Amino acid sequence: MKVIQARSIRKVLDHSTLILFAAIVITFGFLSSQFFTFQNLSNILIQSSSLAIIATGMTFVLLTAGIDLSVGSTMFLAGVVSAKMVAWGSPLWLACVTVLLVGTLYGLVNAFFIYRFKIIPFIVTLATFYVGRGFGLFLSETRAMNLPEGFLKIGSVSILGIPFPVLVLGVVILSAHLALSKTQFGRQIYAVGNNAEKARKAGMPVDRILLSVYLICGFCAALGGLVAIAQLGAVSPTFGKQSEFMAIAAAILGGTSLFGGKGNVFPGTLIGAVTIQSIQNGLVIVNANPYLYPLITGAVIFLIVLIDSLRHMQEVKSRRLGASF
Amino acid sequence: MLLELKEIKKSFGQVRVLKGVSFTLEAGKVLGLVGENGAGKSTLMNILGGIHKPSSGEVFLEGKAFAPQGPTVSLNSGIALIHQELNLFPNLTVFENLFVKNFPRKSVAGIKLIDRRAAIFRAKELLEQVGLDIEPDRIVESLSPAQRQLLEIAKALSSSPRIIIFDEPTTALTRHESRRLFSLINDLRSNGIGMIYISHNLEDVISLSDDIAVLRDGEFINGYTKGGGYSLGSIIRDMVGRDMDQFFPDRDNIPRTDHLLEVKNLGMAPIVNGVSFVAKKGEVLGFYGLVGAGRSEVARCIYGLDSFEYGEVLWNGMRVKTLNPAAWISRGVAFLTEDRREEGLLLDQSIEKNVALASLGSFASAFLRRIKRKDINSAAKKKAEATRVKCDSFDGQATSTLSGGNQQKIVLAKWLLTDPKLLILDEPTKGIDVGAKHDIYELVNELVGNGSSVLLISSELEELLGMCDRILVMNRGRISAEFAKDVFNREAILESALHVMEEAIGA
Amino acid sequence: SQEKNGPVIGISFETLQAEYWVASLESIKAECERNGASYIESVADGDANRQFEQVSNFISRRVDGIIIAPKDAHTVIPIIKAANKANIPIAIYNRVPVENSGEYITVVADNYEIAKSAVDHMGRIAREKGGEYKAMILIGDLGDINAINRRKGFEDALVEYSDIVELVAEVPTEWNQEKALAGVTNALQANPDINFIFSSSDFLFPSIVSALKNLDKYHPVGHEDHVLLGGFDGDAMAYKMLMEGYLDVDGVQDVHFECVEAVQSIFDMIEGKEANMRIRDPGFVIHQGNIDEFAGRMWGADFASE
Amino acid sequence: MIAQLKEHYQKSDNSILYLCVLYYIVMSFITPGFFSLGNNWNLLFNLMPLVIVSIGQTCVMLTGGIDLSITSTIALSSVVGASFMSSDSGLGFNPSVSTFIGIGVMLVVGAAIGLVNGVAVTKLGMPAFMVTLTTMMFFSGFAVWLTESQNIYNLPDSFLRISSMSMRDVPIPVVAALGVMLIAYFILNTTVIGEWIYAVGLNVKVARISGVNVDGTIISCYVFCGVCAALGAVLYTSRLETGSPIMGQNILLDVIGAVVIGGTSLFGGKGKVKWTLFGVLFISLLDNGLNLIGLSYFLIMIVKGLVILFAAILNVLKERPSLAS
Ligand SMILES: Nc1ncnc2c1ncn2[C@@H]1O[C@H](COP(=O)(O)OP(=O)(O)OP(=O)(O)O)[C@@H](O)[C@H]1O
Ligand SMILES: Nc1ncnc2c1ncn2[C@@H]1O[C@H](COP(=O)(O)OP(=O)(O)OP(=O)(O)O)[C@@H](O)[C@H]1O
Ligand SMILES: [Mg+2]
Ligand SMILES: [Mg+2]
Repeated sequence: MKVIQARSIRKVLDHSTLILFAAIVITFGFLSSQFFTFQNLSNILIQSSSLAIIATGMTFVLLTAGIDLSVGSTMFLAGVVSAKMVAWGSPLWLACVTVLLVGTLYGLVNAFFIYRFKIIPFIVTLATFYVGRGFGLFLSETRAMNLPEGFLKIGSVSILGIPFPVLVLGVVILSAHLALSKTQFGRQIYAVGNNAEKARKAGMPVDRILLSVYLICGFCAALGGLVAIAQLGAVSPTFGKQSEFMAIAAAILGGTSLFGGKGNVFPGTLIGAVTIQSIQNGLVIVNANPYLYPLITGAVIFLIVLIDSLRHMQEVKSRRLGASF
Repeated sequence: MLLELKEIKKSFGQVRVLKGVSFTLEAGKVLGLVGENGAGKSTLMNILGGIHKPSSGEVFLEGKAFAPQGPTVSLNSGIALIHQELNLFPNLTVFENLFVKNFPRKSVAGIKLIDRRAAIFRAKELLEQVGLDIEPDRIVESLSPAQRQLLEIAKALSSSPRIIIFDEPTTALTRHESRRLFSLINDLRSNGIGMIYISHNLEDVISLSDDIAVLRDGEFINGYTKGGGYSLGSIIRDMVGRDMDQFFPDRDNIPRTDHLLEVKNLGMAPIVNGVSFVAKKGEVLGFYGLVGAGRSEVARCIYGLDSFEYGEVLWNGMRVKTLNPAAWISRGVAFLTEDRREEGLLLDQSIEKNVALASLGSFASAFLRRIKRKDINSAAKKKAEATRVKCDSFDGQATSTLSGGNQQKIVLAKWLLTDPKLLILDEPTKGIDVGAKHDIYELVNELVGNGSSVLLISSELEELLGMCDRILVMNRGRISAEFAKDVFNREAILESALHVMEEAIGA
Repeated sequence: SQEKNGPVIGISFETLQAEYWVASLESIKAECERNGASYIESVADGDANRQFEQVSNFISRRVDGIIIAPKDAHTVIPIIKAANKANIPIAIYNRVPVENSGEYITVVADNYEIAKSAVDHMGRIAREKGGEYKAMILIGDLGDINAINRRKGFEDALVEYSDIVELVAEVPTEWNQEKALAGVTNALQANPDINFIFSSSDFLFPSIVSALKNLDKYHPVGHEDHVLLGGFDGDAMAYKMLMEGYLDVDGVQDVHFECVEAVQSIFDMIEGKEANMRIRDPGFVIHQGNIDEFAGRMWGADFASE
Repeated sequence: MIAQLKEHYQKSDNSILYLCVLYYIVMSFITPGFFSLGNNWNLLFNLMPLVIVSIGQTCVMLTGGIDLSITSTIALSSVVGASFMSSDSGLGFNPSVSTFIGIGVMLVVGAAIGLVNGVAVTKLGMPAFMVTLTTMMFFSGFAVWLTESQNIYNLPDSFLRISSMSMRDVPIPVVAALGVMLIAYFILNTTVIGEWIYAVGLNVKVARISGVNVDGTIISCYVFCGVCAALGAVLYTSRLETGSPIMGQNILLDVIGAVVIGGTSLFGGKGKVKWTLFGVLFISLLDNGLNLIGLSYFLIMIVKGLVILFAAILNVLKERPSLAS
C-alpha cells in the first residue's frame, strides 16, 4: 500500500517542472481572464525568446562544467554594432550577419584563453565581461541608440502565423536539441562535462569541444541580442546587463547542473526561460504591487526548484532500484 | 613480432617510476604482467595507450617505431586499453559509453545523426560477448562496479583492436564472470589478437598466459614462458623479493557467542529481500555471492548510505535508530566501500589527510575541537606504513598519483585508524598484490585478536575460505546458505551462490 | 583628460544609465575645459559605497573641486563631510541632500514638481478632449529616489483628475528597456483600452513605441486612436517625438543651465569668490502648444541633431 | 640571486600578491596622488568590508557552493539594523544601547538568511546557485518593500563612529577584518570542522561515509557567510551614515571575482584565507588605481578586464611554464 502510494507520488513528481509551469499559468489564469488569451500566451513566448536563446547557448557551456559571464556584454556589443552599422548605411542583413560573426568571435576569444592558457572560464569570461561592455560603451559613446524601422519590422513580422522571434527560438531550440541528443558531438559534450580528464583519456577531442561550446554560446548571445533589439528598436547602455544571471538561472531551472554533464535544452532550458517570463508577465497582467515583484518571483522560483529537487531525491532512490520501473 | 618495448623509462618530476623495461608481445599470445603495487605496470600500459609519453626508450608496433601522440592514435593503431580505474561516463547510457568515440551514424538531410537503433543492436552484441545482461539504454550511474567492469571490457572490444591490454579486469568480478572473461580471452587469442594481462591473481595469470613478465620497482626482473618450468612460489619471490611462507596467516582466536551486530529481515525490493544475520564478537563473517547478489547493498543499508523499506538493525542487542555513517563511526563501526575512487578517497588530498579523515574527532581537543596535528599525523603515517603503502611522501603527494593498489591501502588505513569494533570490508583486497594482501590479512587477524569483528564481503572464495569463521552466501538478495568454518565446502558454496539464480531465471 | 596646470575637478556620477546623465556629464566636462580646468571622472554603477570610495580617492588625490551626482540624498552626507574636512569645494548635482549641515553647492531640478506639472498638463489635455482615460505609468528602479519622486509626482497630479483618469497599470522597469517592453506589452494585453501613458524617463520611449506599434496604436496627436503620452527628461528621442507630433507632454530638466551654473559656482569657490550655493533649475514642461518657444532649450535637441 | 627569487616565485602561492606589489609600484609612478598617505588609508578602508564579505564567501565556495545572496543580506541587515537604531523609529533606546542592539540585529539577520540558504541546500537538496539567486531576489525585494525605497538615517553617533574609531590606534574596520580573517584561518586550518569543510568540497560522498557531518558543515558555512555579509553591512552602513535598501547591490561580482582570482576553486575543496585577501587586494587596487588615473568610464572597464586577464595568464604561466610556447 505504502509502496503504491509512493510510486504514484513519484509518477506525478516526475513531470514537476512542467506541472509547476502549468500551475503558474493556471493561477494567473484564475486571477485574470486576460492571461489565458492566445495573444498573451504568444506574447509570453515572444518575450522569452531572447532569454531562451541565450540560455540555450549557456546550457552548452554549463554542460561542460564551464560558465560564461560575458553573454550580457556580447548582447550589448551585438546591439551597438548593428546600430552603428545601420547608421553608417549598411543594409540590414549585412548588419545582422556581422553581429552574429562578432558574437561568435567573442566566443572564440573566450575559448582561446580558456583552452590555450587553461585559465578557468569564470575568470576569462569575467574579464571579457568588462572588456565587452567597456568596448560597447566606447562605440556607443555611452548613449542610447535608436534603430531604424527595419529592425522593428523584423521583430514584429510573422511567418505562417508564427511571430519571427518565436520562429528563431524554435529553430535554435530544435537544432540545439538535435545537436545535444542526436549527434556524437553532443554526447561528447556530456562526457567532457562529466570528466574532462577521462574524456581526454578516451581520446575525445576535448579542446575542440570546449572551443565549440563557447563559440555556440557567443553566437547564441549575439542572436538573442538581435532578437531583443528587433523587438525594442533601441539599445541603451544597460542593454543585456544581468542577462548572464538570468540565462544561467533559466538553464539551471530547467535542470542543468552547474557542475557539468547534466541537463538538456528541450524541454529543460526552454521551460526554464518561459517559466521566468510567465511570472513577470502574469504579475503585470494582474497589476500586482510593483514592490512585490521580486518577492513573488523569488518565492515562486524557489518553490519550483524545491519541488524539483525533492523529485530528484526520489528519482535517485528509484534509479538505484534498477530499471524495473 | 606484434609489439616490442625497448628500454622504456618514465619519471614524474623527481620520481622515477620505470627504469628501463623491455619485453615483446606476439600475435595470438597472452603476456601476463605481474608485480607489486606501484611497480609501474599501469604506467607502462598508459604509455602504450598514448596517455603518457615515455621519458626515453622506444616502442615498435609490427616492427615500425610507434610513438603515440595521444589516446586516439593508439586506438587507431589497434591498441585497446582497459583501464584499471574505469574510464566510463556515469551520466551517459551503456550504449553511449560504448560508442562515444565513434557512434554508428546515419545521414539525415546531410547531417550525421546517431543511428540509435544500430547502436543499440551493436551494443547488445558486445554486451553478450562479455556476458553482461543489461539494457543498453540504462544509465551507467545505476550499474554496480562489476557491471561497469564488464562494460569497460565490452568497450575495448568495440573498436576491433589487434592488441588488448587488460589492467586488472577481474577485481570487481566474481569467479563466474571471470571464467566467462577467460573463455573470451581464449577466443580472442585464437583470432590472432595479442593481449597483455595484468592481475594480482597469480593463478589466473599462470593459467591464461603464454608468457609472463615480472616487474619490480620499475625494473624488468624476470620472464617466463609456458612450459618453461616455473611455479607460483618463484613468481612471488621475483615480485616481492622475499619468500612467503603461509598465504593465509593463522588465527587462534575463537569467536565469542554474544551478538555484536544483528540484522533482522532487512529488505529493499528488489535488491535485498529479507536478510537476517548475526555478527558475533571476535568473528570474521564472510559474504559470498555473484555480481548483483546484493551483498554490498546489505552493508550500505546497514551503514545508512542507502535507505531500505523494512527491517531493523541491532547493535549490542539494542535497536539502532539513527543509521548514518557519523553515528556508526562513533559506535566504532567502519565501512570500506567497494568503490574507492568515488567513495573512499579525496583524490586531490594528501595521504595523511585521507587517512586522518574518519578519525579527526578522536584526535581533537574538547574545547573548540582543535586538531592535534602532530598526534594524528604520526598515527596516520603509522597506519599507512602498516598497510605497506608505497609512496614518495605522506603529506605532499596527492592520492590520485598513487597506484591503484596503494590507493586501496590508503582507504584501509583510514578505517583501521578509527580502531573499529566492527569493520565492514567490501572487496578489501581488490587490486592489491600478494605481499600486501598477506599483510592485510595479518592486520585483520590482529584486529580480531583484540576482540573486534570483521564483516568480509568478497568475490574471492579463496580469501573467504582462508579468513572467515563463517560464510554466508547471498543470492538474489537473499541469504541462501550458511557455512561454518569446520564444514567449509567449495562446491557447496558455489552451488548455493549459483543454484537459486538459475531457478529464478528459469521461472 | 590632458594634464594642464589649471585646477583639477573630480566628477563622480552615480550612473550613466540614462541619456540625461550622459548629457550632464558631457556638459560638465565641456564647461570644465572651457574654464581651463582638467578633470577626472568616475561612475559608481548605482553603488553608494563605491561612490563614497571614489570620492575619497579624489580627495586623497587632492583635486581642487568635486562635482557629484550622488546616489541619493542620504548617502551623500558623509561624502560632503569628507570634502568639507579636506577643504575641497563640492557641488551636488541633481539631488538635494537631506541635511543642511556642511558647505556645498546644490543644483537641482525638482523631479517631483516637474513630473507633477507634466502629468498635470496631460490631465488638462485629457479633460479638454473629454472622455474616460485608463492610465499606465512606467516606474523606474524602486531603489532610485528620482524614480520614486517621479512616481509620486505622477500620482499626486492624477488626484485632481480622478474623475476621468483611472490608473490601471504600474509597470516596474528597473530602468531596463527590455523589461519595459515586456511590461508595456503585457499591460496593454491586460488592459487594451489604456490610452494615457506616462514614462518616468524618456529613455524608455523606444519600448513604449515598439509595443504600441505592434498593436497598431502608435498615432500622432489628433488621430482618433492616439494614446496620450507623457515623459520626463527631455532627451533626443522625446525631442523627435515632439517634433513629429507623437508626444504630448515632456517634463524637461535644463541640463545646460544646471551644468554651467554648477561649474561656475565651483570655480567661484575655488577662487574664494562669493558663489551661488543653491542653484535651482525650474525645469519646464514642453508640449505641443509651446514647442516653438521651448524646443531650443531641450538638451535632447542637441543630441538629436548630432 | 635572481635565480633564487625566481625559484621562490615559482614555488610560492602568493603570486597574486606579487602582482599587486608590481601594480602598486607601477601605479605610484604614473598616477598622481596614488602613492600618498591619504590614498593608502583609502585603500585600506575600501578593502576591509570587502575582505570580510569575501572571507565568508570563500568558506561557502570551499564546500562547493556559492552565495549570491550576500548583496541582499547586506541590504536587508542594513535597513533592519538601521531602523532599530534610528532615532526616527522611536524605539527610544539610549544611543549606545541601541548601537549594540542594532549591530546584534544586523548579525542575526545575516545569520538567518545564511541559515535559510544552508538548510535549503542541504536538507532540501537544492542547487546552491538557485537557492541563493532566489533568496537574493526575495530579500533585496523585501528590503526595498519594507522601507518603500526610503533610506533610514539619523543613526546614533556611537554607531557612526565605528568606521572612524580606533582601538589602540588600529581603526575598527581593520580590527574587524583582521578578526574575521583570524577566525576563518583558525577554523579552516586547526579545527575538525575546517578539515570537514575541505572534505565536503572535495567529495561529498567520501566525506559523508567518513563520518563528516555534511549538512552541519555546509549550513555553518552559509551562516558564517551571512554573518560576514552582515558585518560588512555594519561597516558600510556606518560609513554612509544611512541604512539603504539597495546597499551593496553591485559588489557581488567583485566579491566572487576576488575570491576566484585569489585561487579558490568554484567547485570546492581548494582555497585559502590568504588567497582571498590577495584577491580582494588585487580588485581594490585595480579599482583605486583606475579611478585615480582619470580614464573615462568605458576605458576603465576595458582596462579592468584586460588586467584581470593578464593576471590570470601570468599566474597560469607560473604554474605551467610549458604553456608559454
Ligand atoms: N602522476 C604521477 N606523479 C607521481 N607519481 C606517480 C604518478 N603516476 C604514478 N606515479 C607513481 O608511479 C608508481 C607506479 O604506479 P603504477 O600505477 O604504474 O603502479 P602499478 O604497477 O600499476 O600498481 P598497482 O598494482 O597498484 O596498480 C607509483 O608509485 C605511483 O605513485
Ligand atoms: N552504486 C550503485 N548504484 C546503483 N545501483 C547499484 C549500485 N551498486 C549496485 N547496484 C545495483 O544493485 C544490485 C545489487 O548490487 P550489489 O552491489 O549489492 O551486489 P553485490 O553482491 O555486492 O555484487 P557486486 O558488488 O559484485 O556487483 C545490482 O543489480 C546493481 O545493479
Ligand atoms: Mg596499476
Ligand atoms: Mg559488491
